[in-house]
Amino acid sequence: MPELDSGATAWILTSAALVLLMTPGLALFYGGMTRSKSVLNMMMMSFGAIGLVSLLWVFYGYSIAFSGDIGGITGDLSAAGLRGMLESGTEGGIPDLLFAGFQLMFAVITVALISGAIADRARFGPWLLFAGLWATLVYFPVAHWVWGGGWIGELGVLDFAGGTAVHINAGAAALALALVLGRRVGWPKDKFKPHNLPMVLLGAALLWFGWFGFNAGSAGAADGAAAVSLINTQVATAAAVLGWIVVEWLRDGKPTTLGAASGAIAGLVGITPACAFLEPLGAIALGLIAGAICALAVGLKYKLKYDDSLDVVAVHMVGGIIGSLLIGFLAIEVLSGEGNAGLLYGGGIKLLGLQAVGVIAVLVYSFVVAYIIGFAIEKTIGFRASTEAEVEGIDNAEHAESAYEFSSTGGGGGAFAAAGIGTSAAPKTEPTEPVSEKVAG
Amino acid sequence: MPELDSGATAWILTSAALVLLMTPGLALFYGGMTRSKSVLNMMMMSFGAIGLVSLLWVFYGYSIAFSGDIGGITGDLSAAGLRGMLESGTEGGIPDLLFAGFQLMFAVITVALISGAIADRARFGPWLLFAGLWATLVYFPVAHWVWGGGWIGELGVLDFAGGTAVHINAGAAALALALVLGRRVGWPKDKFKPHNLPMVLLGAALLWFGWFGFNAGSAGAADGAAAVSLINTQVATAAAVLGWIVVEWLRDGKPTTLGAASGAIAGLVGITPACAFLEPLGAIALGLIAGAICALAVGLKYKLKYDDSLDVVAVHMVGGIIGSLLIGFLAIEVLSGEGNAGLLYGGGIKLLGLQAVGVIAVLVYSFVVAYIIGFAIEKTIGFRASTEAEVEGIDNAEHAESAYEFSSTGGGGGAFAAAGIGTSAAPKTEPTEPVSEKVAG
Amino acid sequence: MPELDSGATAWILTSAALVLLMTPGLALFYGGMTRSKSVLNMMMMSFGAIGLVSLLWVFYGYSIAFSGDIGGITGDLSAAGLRGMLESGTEGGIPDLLFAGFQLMFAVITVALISGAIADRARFGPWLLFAGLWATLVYFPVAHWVWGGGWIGELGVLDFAGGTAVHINAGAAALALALVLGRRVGWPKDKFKPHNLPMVLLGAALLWFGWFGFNAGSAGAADGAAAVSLINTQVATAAAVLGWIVVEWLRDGKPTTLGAASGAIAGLVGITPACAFLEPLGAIALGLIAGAICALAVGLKYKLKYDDSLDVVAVHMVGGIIGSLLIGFLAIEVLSGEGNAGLLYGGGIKLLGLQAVGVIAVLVYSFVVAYIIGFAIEKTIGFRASTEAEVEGIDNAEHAESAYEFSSTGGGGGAFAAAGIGTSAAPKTEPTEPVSEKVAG
Amino acid sequence: MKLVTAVIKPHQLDAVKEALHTLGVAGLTVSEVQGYGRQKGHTEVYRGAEYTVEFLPKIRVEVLTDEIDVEKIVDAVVAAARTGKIGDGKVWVTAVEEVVRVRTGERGLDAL
Amino acid sequence: MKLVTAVIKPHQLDAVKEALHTLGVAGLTVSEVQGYGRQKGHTEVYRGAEYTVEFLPKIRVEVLTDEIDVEKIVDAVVAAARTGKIGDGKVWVTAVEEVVRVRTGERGLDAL
Amino acid sequence: MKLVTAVIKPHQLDAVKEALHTLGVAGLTVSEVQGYGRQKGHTEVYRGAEYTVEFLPKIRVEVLTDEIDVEKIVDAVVAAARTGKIGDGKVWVTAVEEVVRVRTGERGLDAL
Ligand SMILES: Nc1ncnc2c1ncn2[C@@H]1O[C@H](COP(=O)(O)OP(=O)(O)O)[C@@H](O)[C@H]1O
Ligand SMILES: Nc1ncnc2c1ncn2[C@@H]1O[C@H](COP(=O)(O)OP(=O)(O)O)[C@@H](O)[C@H]1O
Ligand SMILES: Nc1ncnc2c1ncn2[C@@H]1O[C@H](COP(=O)(O)OP(=O)(O)O)[C@@H](O)[C@H]1O
Repeated sequence: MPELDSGATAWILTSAALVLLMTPGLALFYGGMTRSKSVLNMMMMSFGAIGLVSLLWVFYGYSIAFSGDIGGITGDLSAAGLRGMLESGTEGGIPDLLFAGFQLMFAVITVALISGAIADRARFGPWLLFAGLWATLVYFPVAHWVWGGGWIGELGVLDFAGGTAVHINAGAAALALALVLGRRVGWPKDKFKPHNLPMVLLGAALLWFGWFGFNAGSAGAADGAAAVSLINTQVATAAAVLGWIVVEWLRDGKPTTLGAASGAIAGLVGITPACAFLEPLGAIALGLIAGAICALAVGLKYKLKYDDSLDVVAVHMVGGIIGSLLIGFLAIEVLSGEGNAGLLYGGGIKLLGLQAVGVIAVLVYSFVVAYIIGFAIEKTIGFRASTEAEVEGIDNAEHAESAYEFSSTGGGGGAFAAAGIGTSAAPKTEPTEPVSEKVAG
Repeated sequence: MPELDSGATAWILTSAALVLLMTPGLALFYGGMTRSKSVLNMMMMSFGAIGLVSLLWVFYGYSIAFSGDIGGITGDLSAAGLRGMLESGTEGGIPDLLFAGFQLMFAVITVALISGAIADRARFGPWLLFAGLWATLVYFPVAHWVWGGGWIGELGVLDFAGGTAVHINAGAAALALALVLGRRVGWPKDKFKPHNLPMVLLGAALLWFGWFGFNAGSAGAADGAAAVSLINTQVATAAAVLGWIVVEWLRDGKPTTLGAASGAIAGLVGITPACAFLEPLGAIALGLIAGAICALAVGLKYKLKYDDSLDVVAVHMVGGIIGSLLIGFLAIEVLSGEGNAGLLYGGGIKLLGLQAVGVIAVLVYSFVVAYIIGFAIEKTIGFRASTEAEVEGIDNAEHAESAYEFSSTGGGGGAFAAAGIGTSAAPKTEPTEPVSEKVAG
Repeated sequence: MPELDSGATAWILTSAALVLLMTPGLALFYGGMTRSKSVLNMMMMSFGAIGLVSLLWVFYGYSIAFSGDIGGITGDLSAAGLRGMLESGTEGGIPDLLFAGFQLMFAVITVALISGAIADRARFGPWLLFAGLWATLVYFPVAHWVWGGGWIGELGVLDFAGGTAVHINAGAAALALALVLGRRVGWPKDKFKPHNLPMVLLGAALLWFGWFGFNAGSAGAADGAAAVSLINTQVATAAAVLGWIVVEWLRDGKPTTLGAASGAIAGLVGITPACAFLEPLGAIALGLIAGAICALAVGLKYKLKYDDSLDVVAVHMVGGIIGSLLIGFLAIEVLSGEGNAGLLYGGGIKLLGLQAVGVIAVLVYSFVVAYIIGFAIEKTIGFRASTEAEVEGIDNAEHAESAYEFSSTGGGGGAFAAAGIGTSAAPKTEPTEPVSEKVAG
Repeated sequence: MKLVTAVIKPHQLDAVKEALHTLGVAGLTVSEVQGYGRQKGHTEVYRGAEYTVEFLPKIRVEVLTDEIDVEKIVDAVVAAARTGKIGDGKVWVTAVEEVVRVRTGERGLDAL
Repeated sequence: MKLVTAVIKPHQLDAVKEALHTLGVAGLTVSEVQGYGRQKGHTEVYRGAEYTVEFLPKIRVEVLTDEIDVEKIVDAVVAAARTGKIGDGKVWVTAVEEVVRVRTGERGLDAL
Repeated sequence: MKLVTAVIKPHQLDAVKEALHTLGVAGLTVSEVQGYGRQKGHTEVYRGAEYTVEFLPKIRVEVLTDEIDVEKIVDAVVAAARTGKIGDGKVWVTAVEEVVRVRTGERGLDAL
């Protein structure tokens, strides 16, 4: 048993906390983009994913992904329940259980990412069912393929922190669900304007902050690889912000805050698989490209008429593909390992080819399985909310709540707030104790 | 003097920062739950606690809690002003002053937790007075009892990160203050709906994030105990989110976001004393139980007719009791120390008995002293705001501010905002220099 | 090459992430203080600074600040593009590239700080131009003067984490820009009330949290200096919150949340240069003074009639001066180095004199150069927005967006939101693909 | 037909609604308004300077009714909205020439 | 001159606007209101207790017009706002004695 | 009695309030509305597509007055609200049959 490295342990403890924060960050990022009548449902999809996937990870997810290997395809159940890991050891200087905790956070956010494609119209129960099935059938095995000793990693495909396992994986599933659930009422004729852009920016900021744990934490230690990952994450993201808003400036005449926030996420996604393999100038190039191309990719859904509501496909799937492939151009041998130089750094075409294999494999597998799960749910218990619920607000239909209780004239002073309008008048039942009837739709 | 462990130091530096963030997180969590006319007062109670308790901690709080011991009841004043600690040493590998800083954050949040019980109706000045007195008479000595070499810790009661010292302590004081200040105008007939649920979720998320520092930082090092604490914190909280919303689903027909957020806090509270003593499956069990029982415990206040406005009792007091007692069932000897196995893991009843002693002692002491302090303040300078202030909005009455200045039609476009309504027209006095008269109520 | 210290590396990785978070924190802090029609523009100035300055830092900023030295005035271009640093070494136990990444975050936030002075009226493009020029001509060289081996540091001036290089530097530039751009329409007659005070508090909290990385991270290691810095940062800030609100209480009759938030920032600014040189009681004294004086300094702008919209001068310039000079009174030799005792701790006047030199040099240089750059921009491409844009809302004029899309009656229920008002009706162009015409003003 | 419009204090809305209910009036329309009158607003502090917030939140209630009930309705609203303190508001009556129920197209008294 | 006031369901606003446009009516003023009527509100849950939200969001549309067009306008609004479900709202007409266009000071029919 | 209603640009509210004050009118009620007229709205961009925001924020001002003052009030409001640019709004007058001051129950002219 290798000795525990307290510095590495400190950094991975921190990183795990940072990655956990990303999912609420995502909930804010997505939630701010919806209309005010569906923000709670949007956020609940993230919080539900945290709740459910965390438990599945303990029950069998970690084991499938990282314990044992069956034909390069899946792990086994030898570490189910994380039993026996309390004292098991310290792989690479950190406690095994810490590694399991750190990776748990990845499983959670990957599932949550998908929900942006089905904003405003997904029922919460079926979403939880989907989340559990997709995590089990797609995320856990794919994590094994890429990082757990499975076939993609063995092939030599490079994915430092999750370009294939996380972003392409989630983005392809998002596309599948957008197709299964169909377009929202009024789309694309109506504008679905974000109801709270400062909230979008806050969410993007928390994602950015947490992403340092995601990327630099994937080094598994507090070392040079973590340092390179951290600075590359920063500069690629900065470049992508500029890349996206410059596209808007040229095309539409003005740079938008939604563009700046989206650009940041596109940059973070793009640099994820590559962060430990590039020099900072390479990371900047990658970021500019990811920002600009994802900005253009948003137009796809209008062309192809699928309602990927919050652009999960354009940002995560496309951004993940860009990042994974650009490794083939920009990797530096001293960082990515012997024989892994990118095309622009004197390497051959082989690495690029491998990367493409990884991209396509995950994309196709995730899309197909997600489509089947989603379709099955829609045809059985029904995935999509009723049109009435959608038009009147899914927050009330699914959660019996509405997000805000302001009034036109601000805190404390509004007439409706003061009159208790919206807050309602008398409770239907005396709340001496919680009522037991079902809520009427 | 033991050598400094830079990894441990790195983790406790990080943890201290994380725990600091919990108090503003709490301010958002609580603030979002109030009505829009009292959100600022709610948040100011937290910020005021940060300001005041931090200083008291330096002056004498640390010393009372952690320096010396007088009969198991209290520390002495040998470390007042934290003087002489600059080079004093490195207990367990981290600088003493860092330990003092880390524990400072605990004192701050414990006091702030209480304020949720008296939302919408507490005057700010008396609150500060209460905060200072309660910290001095209750928190500092109780922290000594539990962690500073006092009688509870010596007895063998297990409290890893603050089930008794923090949560039961604050929850019992909250109950006392709810009784002293009495019910809000309109309670329980009117619904006191949260004015901003995304803000509640954001606050819960920051609390969750910071809680990793609270729990895993309580290991005092970056080691296996920290790792166990981190993953247990995550999975117990996830389980409690599910536990709470499942209760709602069954009872009310719909899961709410307020329930998800409250469930998260209930889980965090429950796992706090136990986090380093359980295996992950035990933590999941604890979380499910804490989430479900706290969800039901919210109904108590309607039954017993006390207005614990934001459910500090149901979440912190009840959750703290559950967590403290479940140690007696779920502790694993290899983690909790020889002879400390829980009932379900082959241990005896003794540990459970000890835990009950710790729970009751802190609960009774905190409740009684908080009631006396609160009562004395109410009868002398007055704790509760006037009915008029309460009805028209305590934010304006206590802070001469209102929280928001939106307009019905959104940022930048609203007619009232554009007309400067709410923002007022002319200043009463030319603001060439700050005015000196008192603000009229 | 010294060996890598994994604990130090873990802490600086964490600190870099913390400091990054400060800039979005600032965006929220500033954004909440503007009116709802200009919040996006305000926040975009911060996000734009992150985007641009991060890249300039890689291109040549780091090299000018920290690589080589030409006459004490500037570095050279030997590390341009951060090339060759991938394996260069580990100065003081952490990878060089990590130090570069950590310092990058300082450059970003310093530039972003300036923007608060020109809220509501600055065009975004010219702001980016200013940001790039000021970073190049002022921040990079001044960082060299203070920390990179330049004349101020060599002289013996103490600035642990950026009282001169960051806060006075940004505050002086803010004053220059406030003068160049002139007063807002209606100022000072109208009240420019913060549109979202909980957002201001959230921003202040994220700044506070991130500032632990800023100050304690400036130790460059996880050691005693970091520990002292952390606790001093906490208690000085807590004291400054009290200092500011006590001034308000005495002067205006009520403590405000805006005051508490501003006090926190004033305390953080004040302790920045001094955090590793004081004992905690000294830090509390510094905080009380900084909070109280900055609270009074806000009145200056009304007296002198410059519209420093969000009080960058009163908080950052004045706070930075207070902190830098108080080192001369409060420094403790065992922390600040032999011969560096403050006046109150038995030292001489020399340290105070040196501090004054540092203060004045940075203040004058930054003010003059910022004024020239700003003036040149205003006279050529125009810095200030049109009066019409200012009155109707710069968010729409500059970014073709508005921040919020609520409705008077809250989430999901509002009639305007439901009717799509504000969200507009039909798109001007069929959004089958992004349109290419320019946006009409 | 008549339209009774009332500008009242927000907290009196519940009482007004109850009073109208008792009279058998099943429908009404309310909106948020701001009132300026003898009742003075409150002061807020910003950066040490005081500002008067002059407009106060009020609720406007509108009830369509027939000629016969109008007096009863006015009296009921006035009674229910009264707190006796300054700022209680106003009630006024205007003539309505035609009313249509959108759902059915019914006109006049049938539309009420 | 006349003032046509309509309280309608939010989602019908677009249709009403179109219908008026077709009639050549170029201007209108809308505001947010809350309606209380036969249509029942929804329930929300808070801490396990159910509360009825009684008021429902509606849009008030106001159109100034001359005597001649008023019938056409009423009919157009009623037709466009109708969904046939409960809660469709009301349209009513009141007499206006004078109208002024602020920009020009024009009065009466010229001001429309 | 009369009710003067004005739909004006938000920024003119201060001027209108001043003008009314000068005339001795002590009370008024304002509300937020959205106007649609010859003045065109602005465009916003979302994901690369432009959308026209057609409705513009306006303020509705309502003043109850007696027959004698009504002309002066209309003139004062029109003068104060005018910027000369398109979108300045409209002022109109309707007859009021009864006014009650809630606080006292006073009716008619005494209630103003
Ligand atoms: N002349 C008026 N025209 C329109 N609304 C008025 C008028 N006078 C008063 N109001 C409304 O009535 C409310 C109460 O008026 P105020 O003068 O404060 O109280 P009171 O009627 O009790 O003397 C005001 O806030 C305003 O909304
Ligand atoms: N007597 C009334 N006075 C004013 N507004 C009314 C009146 N009756 C109904 N309304 C308005 O019309 C809306 C629809 O009324 P409701 O009775 O629910 O439907 P319907 O007219 O289809 O029977 C209500 O929400 C309310 O705004
Ligand atoms: N026929 C109408 N009925 C009701 N309100 C109207 C009507 N015409 C215009 N308005 C209101 O007056 C405002 C200004 O009208 P607009 O045609 O833009 O300017 P102008 O009156 O200067 O020509 C509109 O925004 C709308 O609120």
